[in-house]
Amino acid sequence: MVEDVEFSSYYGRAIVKAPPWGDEIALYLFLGGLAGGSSLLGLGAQFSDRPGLRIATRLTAITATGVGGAALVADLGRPERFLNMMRVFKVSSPMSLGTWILSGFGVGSGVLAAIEVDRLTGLRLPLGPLRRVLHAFETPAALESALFATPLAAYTGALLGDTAVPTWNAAGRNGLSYVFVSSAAVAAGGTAMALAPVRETGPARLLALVGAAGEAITMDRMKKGMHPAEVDPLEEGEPGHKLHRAEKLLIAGAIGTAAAEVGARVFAKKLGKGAGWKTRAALRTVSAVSGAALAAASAYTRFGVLEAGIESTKDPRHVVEPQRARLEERRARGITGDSITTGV
Amino acid sequence: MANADCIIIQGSNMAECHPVGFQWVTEAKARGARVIHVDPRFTRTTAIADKHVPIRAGSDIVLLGALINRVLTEGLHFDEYVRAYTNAANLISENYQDTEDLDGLFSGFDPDTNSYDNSTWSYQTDEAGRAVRDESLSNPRSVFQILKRHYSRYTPEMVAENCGIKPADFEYLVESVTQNSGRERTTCFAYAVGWTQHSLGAQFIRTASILQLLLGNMGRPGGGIMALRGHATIQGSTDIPTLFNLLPGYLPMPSAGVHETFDDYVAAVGTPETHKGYWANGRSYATNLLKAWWGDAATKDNNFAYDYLPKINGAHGTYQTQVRMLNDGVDGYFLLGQNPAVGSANGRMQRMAMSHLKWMVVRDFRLIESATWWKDGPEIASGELTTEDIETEMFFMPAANHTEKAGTFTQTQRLVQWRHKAVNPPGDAQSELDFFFELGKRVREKLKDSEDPRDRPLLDMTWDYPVDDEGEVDPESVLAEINGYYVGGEKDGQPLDNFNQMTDDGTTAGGCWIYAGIYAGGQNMAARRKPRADQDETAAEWAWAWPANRRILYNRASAAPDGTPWSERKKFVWWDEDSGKWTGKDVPDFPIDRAPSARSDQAHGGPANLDGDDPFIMQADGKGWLFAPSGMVDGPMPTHYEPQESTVDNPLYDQQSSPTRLVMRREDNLSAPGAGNPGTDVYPYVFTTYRLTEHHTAGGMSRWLPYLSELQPEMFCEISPELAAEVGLEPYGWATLVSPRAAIEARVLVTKRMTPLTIGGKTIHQIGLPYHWGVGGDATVEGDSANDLLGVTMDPNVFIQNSKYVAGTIMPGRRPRGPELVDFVEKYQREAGLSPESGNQLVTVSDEVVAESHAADSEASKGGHPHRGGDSAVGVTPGRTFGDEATDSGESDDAEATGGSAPDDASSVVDNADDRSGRVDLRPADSIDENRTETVDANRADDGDPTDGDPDRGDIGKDADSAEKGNLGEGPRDFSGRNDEGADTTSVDNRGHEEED
Amino acid sequence: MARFSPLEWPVIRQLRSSDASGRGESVVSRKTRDTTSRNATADKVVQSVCPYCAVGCGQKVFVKDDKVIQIEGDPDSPISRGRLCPKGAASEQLVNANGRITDVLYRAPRAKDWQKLDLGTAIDMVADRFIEARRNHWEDFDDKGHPLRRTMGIASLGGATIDNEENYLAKKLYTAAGAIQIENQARI
Amino acid sequence: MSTTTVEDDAVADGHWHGSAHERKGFFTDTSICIGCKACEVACKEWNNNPQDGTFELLGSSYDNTGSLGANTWRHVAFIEQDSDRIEAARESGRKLVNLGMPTIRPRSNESAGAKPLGGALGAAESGSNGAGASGGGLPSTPPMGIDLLAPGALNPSDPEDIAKLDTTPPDTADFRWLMSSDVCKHCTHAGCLDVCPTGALFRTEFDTVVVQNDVCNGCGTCVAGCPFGVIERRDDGTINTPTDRDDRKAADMDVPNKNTANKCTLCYDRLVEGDTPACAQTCPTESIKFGDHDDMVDKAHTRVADLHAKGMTEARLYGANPNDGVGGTGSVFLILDEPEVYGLPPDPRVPTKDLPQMYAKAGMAALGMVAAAGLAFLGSRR
Repeated sequence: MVEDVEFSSYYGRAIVKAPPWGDEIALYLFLGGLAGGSSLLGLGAQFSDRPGLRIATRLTAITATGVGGAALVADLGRPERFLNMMRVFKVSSPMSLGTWILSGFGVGSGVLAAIEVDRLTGLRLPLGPLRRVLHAFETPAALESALFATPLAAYTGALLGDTAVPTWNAAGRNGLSYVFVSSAAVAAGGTAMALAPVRETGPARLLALVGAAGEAITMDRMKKGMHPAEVDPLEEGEPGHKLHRAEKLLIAGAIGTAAAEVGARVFAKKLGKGAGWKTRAALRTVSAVSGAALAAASAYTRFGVLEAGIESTKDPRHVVEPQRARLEERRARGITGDSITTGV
Repeated sequence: MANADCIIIQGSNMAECHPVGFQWVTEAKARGARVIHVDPRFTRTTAIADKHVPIRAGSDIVLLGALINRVLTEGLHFDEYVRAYTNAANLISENYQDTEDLDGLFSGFDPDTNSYDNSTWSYQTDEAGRAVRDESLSNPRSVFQILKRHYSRYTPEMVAENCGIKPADFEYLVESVTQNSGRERTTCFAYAVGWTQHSLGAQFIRTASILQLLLGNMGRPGGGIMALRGHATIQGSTDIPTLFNLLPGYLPMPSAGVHETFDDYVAAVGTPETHKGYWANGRSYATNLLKAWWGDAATKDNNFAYDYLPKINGAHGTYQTQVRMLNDGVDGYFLLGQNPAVGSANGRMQRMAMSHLKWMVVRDFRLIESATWWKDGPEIASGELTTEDIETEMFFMPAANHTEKAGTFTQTQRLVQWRHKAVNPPGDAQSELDFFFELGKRVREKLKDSEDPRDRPLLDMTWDYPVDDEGEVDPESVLAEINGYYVGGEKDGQPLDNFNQMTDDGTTAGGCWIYAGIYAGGQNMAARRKPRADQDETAAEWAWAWPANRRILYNRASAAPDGTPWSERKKFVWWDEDSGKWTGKDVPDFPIDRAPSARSDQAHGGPANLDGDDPFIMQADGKGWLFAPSGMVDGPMPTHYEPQESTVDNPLYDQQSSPTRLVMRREDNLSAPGAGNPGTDVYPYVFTTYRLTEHHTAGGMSRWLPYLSELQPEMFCEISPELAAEVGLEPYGWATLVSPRAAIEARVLVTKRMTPLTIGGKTIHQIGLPYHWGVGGDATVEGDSANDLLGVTMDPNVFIQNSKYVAGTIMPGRRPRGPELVDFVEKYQREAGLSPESGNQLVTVSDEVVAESHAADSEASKGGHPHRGGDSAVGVTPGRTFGDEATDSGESDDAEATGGSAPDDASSVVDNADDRSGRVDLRPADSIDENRTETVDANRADDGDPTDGDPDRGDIGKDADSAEKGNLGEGPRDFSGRNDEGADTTSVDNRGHEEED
Repeated sequence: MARFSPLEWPVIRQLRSSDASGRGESVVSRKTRDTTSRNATADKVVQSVCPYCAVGCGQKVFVKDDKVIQIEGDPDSPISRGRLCPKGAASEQLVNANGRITDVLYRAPRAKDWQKLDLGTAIDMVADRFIEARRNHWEDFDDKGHPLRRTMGIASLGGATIDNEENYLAKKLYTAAGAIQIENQARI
Repeated sequence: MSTTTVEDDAVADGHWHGSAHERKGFFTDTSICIGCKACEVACKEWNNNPQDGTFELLGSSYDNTGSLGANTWRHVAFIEQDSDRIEAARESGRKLVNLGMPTIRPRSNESAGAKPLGGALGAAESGSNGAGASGGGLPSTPPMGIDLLAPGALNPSDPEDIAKLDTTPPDTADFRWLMSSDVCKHCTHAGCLDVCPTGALFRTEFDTVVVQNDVCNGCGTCVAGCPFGVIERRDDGTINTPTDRDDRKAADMDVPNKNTANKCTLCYDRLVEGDTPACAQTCPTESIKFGDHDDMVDKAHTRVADLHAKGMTEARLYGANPNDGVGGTGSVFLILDEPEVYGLPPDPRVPTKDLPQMYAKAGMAALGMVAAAGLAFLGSRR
């Protein structure tokens, strides 16, 4: 039984609607990942005694959280009602969960940032007796924020996936969270590389490299699991450009990072002893540039995926063809009882 | 309608124009009825019909005539019904000659007036004045045989050739209507302006009536012909008319020289000597009206102030008045919720006419185009008018809307419904009631010291309506006056219960006899609102229907001659032998105790002399008229003529178009040359106008509302893919449409809903144009007006113009702007060689034929008008056209002049064939404003020469109107039977008017 | 939710009720809980008739504070059974949409724009012009000496959308004044 | 992820107490729609929705409002088709008939068993189970005079069978003009409702889905959550003025509820008073019917059977299957061609159905990230 698979539509008009999400949301996706990854690096830095990395990642985390949160609010139709996000706790809503995750993350992250700022200013914040309390909370806060860190990095995959936007939904079902978490690792690692001293950013580099490899692999697997009509927007047009650019930056950044890591290991002793400034400067530069490239790659990935989804709503082909295909596929398997269209 | 077994919707886009009325069609369809839509376009009505039969606009009589032909030749008619209830057996005058004999003319045509004397169309009568009948229907002079012969050449082949309808589709129609008619089944027709807006409009309807009478579908549930009307109280506005030729209750406006005395007038309305039906009491109705208007000043001694009534002497319709305006013969103009700048044919002429006025009062909700033409109208843009040069004073007065005043609307089935007032009008907005009351008060105040006898009618008028605290007139007090009341005696001032209580001695007064009873017992019957769930399907306690709250007319025909129902399935009203009364599901529209077997030997004498099987009680003889001996000015039976501007040769007769149509020969109302004449190919396509669900007529109540505007935001034209390819039009691009009068632009909808038709071997492309848009600055959406393309050519019976068939051409792109637009239109006019004579040749048969026709008339005339008195009130006297002067001045000469290419030399051209006012301008053909060399005295009023003695000039219109509506008053046209079927409320209609608002 | 009560915080309600997924009763705002139809707030409901075509569909007009707040089909009507077409359904806009003109506007000869005019003044001006136009074009007899008693100076168009009572008064006034060029769209 | 346990009462995920309302819904029978658009107007008028668009022709037959959106909550589609397309539709409908219909699961059985996630999340599983279990799809009742249960009737590869019916084709077969009034589906498992983070969207006591405009902060998640493209955020720029045409202007209208999500409420404010939704009340031909959802579904089945008996095999139902991707819709439609022809998705699925799986993946990803971070530090030990 071969159904007529010829694509038809209502005057080529969109079937599903794109959410009114602009660059703010893409930025948020990037910053959320960055914050989560940074927080993990910060925790590790605290316990492995890497103060430079610790300070950089904690300040990155809070900055990313703050800016990301602000971007999220700015994108609301009614920003003054952003607190309504806290009205409910809805498991079925990744956006709701994300809000709670972000909030939870923001608390710990904020405490840590305050502590770091206090330290950086020579304990001169006017905290009075609260200072002791504040500093006593460092470890609990670090653990608390780290607890929310990975969900923060990971939930956005479900956020986009839990939509009717064909490319996002298909991506979500095929491991968008893996891509995003990888991307978060890349972003956090890269940013730390750019901001912290080379000798302390070994974990950042490794994390970035793992992330880069993970992103490349999961992105590829994800696309393979999707219907071609759902993949197209990821490869064509402006979103496609962005994702191709992300890919290139990722490779370049990864190579640079690997180079930096090798360099750091080779020169580990010298670095430890304060070796020649030229070497240090070279490594620092490679590290910073690679880190920036990786962070940019992550950002491009987020923008690309977001825009690809929005693009996929515009042409009903992206909706109809995959749906037709899966309907036919089920019918071919003899499953005929779950169609929304019924003859009787 | 919901009871019909088959519904033919022809000339109407019911689902679009009357969606709520259409619920009864869908209901009938759900019960298994077959629904067929005969229309040039595939519309939203067609979308849920069983069948679409595309037809060339204006060819309806060919189709219906062919159905009649088939029914008669194969004996498919409902024999018992036809014999008993129609005039099939009547014998027609020996002098009658048919269009079959005279190549498209009937006998009695007078080439000098382009009108018929109908004396040869009359019944043969015996000494007692009773009609002679041949019950065998075999006499060649019998209506039945005449009818058969008349339509004998209306064949399926003719239908294919002239209507463009495939033989298979025709057979489908035949099968549908004949299988669904008879004792057990009924077929219903529905029409609207698709029929009326033609120069043959009234005859289209009559053709359907003849078919329905033959099939026995009149007066029966699920049968009839339903008119679908377009305005809230279009019915009411003819019952209580704002029409030049009528007074309330279908009393005619008196005509100069014809109704000189009150007795003349009453004789024309109806007397026991002339009528069987209720018109016999015409004197009472007229007396009550006069008494209601002039109160104490109306006395028996002064014939109830009959002389106060102004007299008409010709047509004073809107198009005639407009010509008069162009000649500076009118100072002031009131527009009451009407937008002629957009809604009337030949919009440019309308707007130019306004620029000649001294003042204008526009009463509306918004600044409609008719209020702003002087500022941002198309003629300002084209430079033909300049704001600073326009002298016309404009008054825009905000009107109260339907929630801001109380009053009644009469819907299409004569149901009068009261609207309660909900809120006060905002600001200075005011109801028409208050405005006219106040205006009357002030005029009377200003004239109160006048000695001039001409001011007496104003000063003596009863004008003392009670007002409330806010100074607003109590509309119920007006309704009470309309209803009527006792004058003097112990019941002084009490409301009448029905029109039988009206007297002719001045002891009662009532403004509109057919509405008597609406305020019976002092109760506002129109305000009754018993929920439908609490009463039967007739819903007799919801509002009030005239006359006498009767919901269905002529329902006696729903029973067989012996008084038993035709069938159990179609049982409706029947004779109950036991009680000796008519009974049934509705109030019987018949003398309640007149037994089926009752016979009268009188031809007249009022209702008491109706036979027991004369169901059509408003007809003078109680029968349904297959052949109309009177009442139609253009022929006793419908005959196919090509529309004005048609590019198709009339395949049936040499007489191309209706010889009695009313044309206006003017430089600003040019016509395409018509088939066979040079220049025809300049305007090769057919424009047909219509309306859309989403808008209301000229848009005054819809184009200002965002919710409606967004649904149909732009003017568009509908064309077939074939035409799009031929002309090179892009879907949804722009097109410019040019007619002999104007050029407009529209977006292009290319659609298979438009079908090219093959007519006489040629492909005819029809182009659909909604007409709701207009050019002005105030509306939410604006656009060019389709009505600007139309010319004014009218049906001679009712003066409705032809909007459904306009010749023109189409091309891609937007139209020129500014003065270039004028040049653009003129370029085409020159190319086609148009002159005011083009396409306006009325007679196209040979002189011999004309002479023969005319001779028949002369002979017959010697014998008098045997039929006339009988239905003068309801009928019209034919024989009169309104083109007298113009035709005098040259109709016969026109024959040669019309080639279309005749250059208009500077010799004078009579430009206003229809200006009833009598003013004739003689001026160079190419100059409108200059050189008005002569103006004939306006008082000469042309008119129609009284010598022919026709009494009822006024009736023409009346009948027209009423005919279309099928009401009581009207008889001659068939309508009699139109009886809208069933109680449903449904029907809607709109008669002629789509065009306005 | 003007006053904040912690127990009314939907998250808490969510936990307190069986609506743990936060998709039903627990997330309802006070405003939602107090939802009423605006029809229910009407001071009065008036039965009316649709002003567009001639089907004569019944309308119910809901009024609050002397303002029309809703117009919908009247289910009691045997004609329309509560239904309305798009035009009928838009009648509330006919009454309330922005931009309706509620002032008398006057345009003097040759003027380029409107000016506002007092209603009483306007009617008085029209009355003067009415009388003048009537005189200007008065006709006592036709050329054969038949009485006419009429004026051709005044014409009127309209009537199919105004009330029978209004048409009646208009026709009565016009006829008494001798104006005969009275038409409506029954013939257009 | 969560231990929240809610009974899988699919549609009643609103969890109302003490309100014994039947589920309400529409049955829109497009076979008798006359495209008058009264529903669009009545809806806008009742809900004070601003007008849409630019007052220009959209280029889609008589449809000038385009689609459902923030302002247009009833939308009438117009589709012009010639005979080839009609025949194709008749054929595809014929095949659908032969596919039959699964037994309808009684709603009362839904509360059995605790599922890991509530409502629609749980339904995700049951839905797929249902689909699998019902495999061959036996019709619960013979829907028309024909015996679909006859041997071979359900064999999908045998369209011949339908030929036994008296399927005299209807008369108008060379061209047709379809009209269809679309509306929010009020899904049994509503994507918009599930993903709303503020609780602005809720399941009412009538089992309809409604936005609370006083709560909504315009995050727009619901817009992406709807598989039918119904809900939309109303922007300031809703009423556009086209730039290239000086003869078009913007309407002078107020815009309430700016920047919040908007869609059909099934006239919640009318329902609470026992009134009929504005669109259904005004519909001249009763193409739009309103009532208890179960009755609507019954009517839909009866009507489609009637049309099939007349040979109109192109007729089919949309949304009347509780086993479909959204658990059946509250607004059921009878359509005359494939859904996408009307701008409807052919196989919509509530995205939340995929959410457990996505959360699982996110969890895995999160763990992976922790592991990666741990490894990074382990690998960088100095």
